[in-house]
Amino acid sequence: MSGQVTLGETMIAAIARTIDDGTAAFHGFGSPLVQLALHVAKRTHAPDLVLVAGATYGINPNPPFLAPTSNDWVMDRGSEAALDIEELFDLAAAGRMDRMFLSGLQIDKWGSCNVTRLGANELKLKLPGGGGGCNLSCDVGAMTLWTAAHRAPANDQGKRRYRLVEKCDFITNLGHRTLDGRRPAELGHRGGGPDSLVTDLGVFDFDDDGHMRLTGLYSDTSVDDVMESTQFEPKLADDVATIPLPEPEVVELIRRLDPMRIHERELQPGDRKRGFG
Amino acid sequence: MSGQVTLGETMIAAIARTIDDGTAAFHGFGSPLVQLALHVAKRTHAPDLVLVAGATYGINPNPPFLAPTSNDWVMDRGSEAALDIEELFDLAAAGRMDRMFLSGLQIDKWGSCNVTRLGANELKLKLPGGGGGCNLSCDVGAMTLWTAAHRAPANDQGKRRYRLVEKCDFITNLGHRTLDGRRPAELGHRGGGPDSLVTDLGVFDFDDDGHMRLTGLYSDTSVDDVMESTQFEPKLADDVATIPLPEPEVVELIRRLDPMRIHERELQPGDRKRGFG
Amino acid sequence: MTDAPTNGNGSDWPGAPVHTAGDKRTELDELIGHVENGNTVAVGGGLSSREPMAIIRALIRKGVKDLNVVGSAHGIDIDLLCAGGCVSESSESYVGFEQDFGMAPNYRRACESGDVKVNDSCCYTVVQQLRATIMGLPFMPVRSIRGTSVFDMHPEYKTMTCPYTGEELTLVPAVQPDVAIIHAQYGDAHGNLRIEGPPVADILFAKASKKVVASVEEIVSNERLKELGGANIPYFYVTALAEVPMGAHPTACYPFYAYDRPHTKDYYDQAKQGAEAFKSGYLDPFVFGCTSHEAYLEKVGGEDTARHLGSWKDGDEAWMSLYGSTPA
Amino acid sequence: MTDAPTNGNGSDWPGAPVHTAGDKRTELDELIGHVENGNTVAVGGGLSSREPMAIIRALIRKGVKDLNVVGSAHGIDIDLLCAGGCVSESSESYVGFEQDFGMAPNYRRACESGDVKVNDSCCYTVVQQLRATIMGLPFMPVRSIRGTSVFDMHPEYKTMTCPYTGEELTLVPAVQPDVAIIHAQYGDAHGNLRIEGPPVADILFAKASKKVVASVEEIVSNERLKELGGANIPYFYVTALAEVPMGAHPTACYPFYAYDRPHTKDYYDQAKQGAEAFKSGYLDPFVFGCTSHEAYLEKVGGEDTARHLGSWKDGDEAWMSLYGSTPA
Repeated sequence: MSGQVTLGETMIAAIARTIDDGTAAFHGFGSPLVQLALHVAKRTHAPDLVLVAGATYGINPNPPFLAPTSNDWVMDRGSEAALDIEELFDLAAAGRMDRMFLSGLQIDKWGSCNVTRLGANELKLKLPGGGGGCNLSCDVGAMTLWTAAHRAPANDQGKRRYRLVEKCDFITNLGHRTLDGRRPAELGHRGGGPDSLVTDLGVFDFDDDGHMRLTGLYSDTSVDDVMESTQFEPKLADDVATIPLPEPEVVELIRRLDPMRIHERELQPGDRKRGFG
Repeated sequence: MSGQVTLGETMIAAIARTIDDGTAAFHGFGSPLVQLALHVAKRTHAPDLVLVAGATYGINPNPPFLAPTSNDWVMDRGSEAALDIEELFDLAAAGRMDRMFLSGLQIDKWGSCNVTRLGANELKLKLPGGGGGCNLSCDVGAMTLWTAAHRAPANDQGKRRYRLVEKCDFITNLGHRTLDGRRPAELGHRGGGPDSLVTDLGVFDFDDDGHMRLTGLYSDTSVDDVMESTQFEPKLADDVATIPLPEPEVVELIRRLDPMRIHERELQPGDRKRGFG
Repeated sequence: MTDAPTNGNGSDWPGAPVHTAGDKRTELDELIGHVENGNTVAVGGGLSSREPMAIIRALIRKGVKDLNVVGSAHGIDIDLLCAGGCVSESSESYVGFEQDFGMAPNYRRACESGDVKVNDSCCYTVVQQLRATIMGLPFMPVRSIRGTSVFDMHPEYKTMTCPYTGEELTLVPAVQPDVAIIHAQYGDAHGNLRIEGPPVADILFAKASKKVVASVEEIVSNERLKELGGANIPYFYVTALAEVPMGAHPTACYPFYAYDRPHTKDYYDQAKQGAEAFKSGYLDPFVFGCTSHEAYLEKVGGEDTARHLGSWKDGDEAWMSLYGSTPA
Repeated sequence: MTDAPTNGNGSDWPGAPVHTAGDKRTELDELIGHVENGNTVAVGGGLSSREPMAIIRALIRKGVKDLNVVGSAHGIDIDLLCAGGCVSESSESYVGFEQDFGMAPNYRRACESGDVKVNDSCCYTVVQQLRATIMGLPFMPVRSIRGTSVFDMHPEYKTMTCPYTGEELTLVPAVQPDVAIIHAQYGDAHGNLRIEGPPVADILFAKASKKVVASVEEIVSNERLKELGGANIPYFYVTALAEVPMGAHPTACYPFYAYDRPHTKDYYDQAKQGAEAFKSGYLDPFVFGCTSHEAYLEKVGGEDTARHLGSWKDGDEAWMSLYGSTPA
């Protein structure tokens, strides 16, 4: 893929575009694409971003390289200050945390995520759990969702294991509707909910009703690809554009920040070869 | 007063005797008699006392000399650890603070104190305020009260300004009854309330009903002195004893801890000359 | 992907601010522009230590009015603000000079005359009210206060029955100061602050307030700040800061200087004689008569005083000698 | 004056304990005697850092049962405790190996088989529940959780209508762990602990728990502890401590040693193959087969491994090389 921009790099840039300058944003753990997106934003269009690192709670760190685990002094290197766990979550509860990044093994059309368990009644698969996502999803200003496993190929029986599902078995992180159809505002939640989703197939926003809407595709994906791999029918933006590729400086920045290509562990094996431009 | 033990030293020793080993105790600010009592206890019968210093919130400090103000690095010297303001008060609220020391311009027969204002309806005299006493009086395990201004001589018109009053104009720190006669236990307060009072005229405990009771006198004070200077009638213990004088080592310790005799500023001018033994 | 993403939840809650500017350094006179008439103000430090006295003198010179001061245990800071006519309400838990001098004369006068509304609080109540704001909650529970006259003084306190235990608890509403004024030993250009020694309520104030303005003894690099032990107030709480050496004088700001007890005794003696005497004997020469902090420092003895108050480092004898009532 | 003062309030509330003994030093095997079957246990550290692994291995060897583990984001610590059969309930908010290896195999098996009751929490919920205990309150309010399935999973969560704003709030009950097990870099004989780097939830755990037992890399004098920056867990929360060098291995305990990724990869590979394979491939050689921490250290490479994991200090290249999957 020499000379090319990879899928991972393009996703990182797409996530970075959801981050505004002069705001505070927090990446959780286990999320190298997001970690890199925050570092890219901070070093390009959002120099006054308050970057809070997941697990270490360092402020504006400058890690020499991306480590495969988040709560590592590598990831805290160069932080100008540090928070306690309680302070980080207080910031969100007090409305000071503008953006958080969440994912799930299931993501529904309202942007709710399940990282707790498969099986709505009987436990079929225990997932690692949501970390701070459940609280944060109700409190932060806005959320960027992401997944690198949107594509849901049919198996021999023609069955697909959807990542983007009609309904989550369990809502760990709340989007724009509860399982019984209530809106977060009815619950008095102050968070704005998810406003973007970046996947390996496309990018989405959420319409005024809070429903997921496709707004962008990669040069190698189509609306049909998205529809096929999505259990519900996403809305379509009037103008579904091609997702912009990152500038060369951004690509170079990502490669410098992540020399071990840790972020590619998030991608499906087949997607590691995808390249653009 | 060479060769003699002073009133201040005797009061300090009496306050120190209310402190048990293996407990946590906190002195507030503006209270050199109490500060010294804690240091005496820690250095004699209560080596495992958790001594929390008022204003600095240092743990087990070893000040080179007593300063006239509490929030001074002098008073924090040698602390083995430090608390934040919130942690100190959390300790009390969680039932971990065994003893606190409180006083007031008015102290009533139930051990409630007023450090807020004279004048029950119209403000006649604004006092400095209660610091943390209001909260602490409801939360700490037990309280030692003290005042060095119990004696209330009659003026030309035969009027006395009592320190120990029938009823406080304002209850800043709660004793065993509210102004309308409720017991703290009825309010769900977990603190044990005041169990001792040390004054320039005598020492007191509180009976099972929570009423102040005289248990000890100085060699130069009498029950009549106490009655005369007390607006209510304190109970009398079956055996009103003479307050023991501090051991020579304790006296020496106090003189070493307080070379500037800061604690005498708490005493009435006439009492600075009182000595025993 | 939209530049201004849509938001299906319709929340318009502004939230508490974060202060993200890259360089927050300014001058004392600019700094105090963040304090407005009628503000609820949290004053950092406590008793005789690390009070933001240079800021307070500048506020008095500027003629700021109708402040509601909230906090824990204070002394000359609130007393001077009262003398300067800046305060209309006090929600402090203590204002005085301990056993050193006793009651705070200007504060007393202002309360007793009715110029300042007395709204006394208590340290843990203040802590819990600030914590409520810090956690984005409308209130915090506490077990205490009920049964005292402090409860009756505050109609805004409520009670609830605990749904777990059935017991009654006190609820105290969130307090969000408009501005916290803080004096710290160190800060960096970004606004990270490092307080050495007891932080009193300053860190809580910083987290709970809409704005934080700080004077510091020294502005240092972030690297140096970390060598010193690191920020305890991260920059994003801080609106602006100014380097104001000796900015806590006459209160202490260790390790730079100890409490100026002779100056404070003079202050107290003047204050005790009445409002008029205090104006001519203290306010005029030390506040109104010094149009800058530099002029004030000259007035109180310049380098000699700074050196003298720094001599606490020379040993216990030298330190103890600072607590006499006359300058050495 | 009576020696046992009378108390007119009749309160018999025992309160939370303070641990006042003068010398709290003990050995690892004594230390774990403070953890009893059925305890609610807070495990310090998080993910791949500063987890009390030596304590955990000793607990498994001892055969402690029916623990309810509470906390925020964990990895090999909880996974190993599950493999050892020590856990009957998990109230953690995350147990896994992030993108490094993925899901936690032993934890998953224990949850899916029903051996471990799944009672997942969320970081801020845990924080608020610990804070409630720390403040002596029966509960804490939070704004979030309602509307998620996590709320439905926890019948002990309640709601209330705020008497100030009329809005609905979630209430989460106080959690008081019976014991917190913590690994810190430094401690002194009195039990003052100093954690360097991110404290995760350890300080909250220490304040909220009835007992704290700690292993530390080095026991130093209180003077030295203060030079290092001072205690962040004061001694009176701490029941006992033991000097256990490399006590967090294979998780990191900077500045002493980095995360042992090759060992963790081997752990994960064994765990992924099933309970039987994990027993023979990991539990037997590294836990049951090492009857002391010293034996474990020898087994994992002794001084060579310690030196290798300490080589992160030699520069970014050396540091980065530690994240490969084979020992250097």
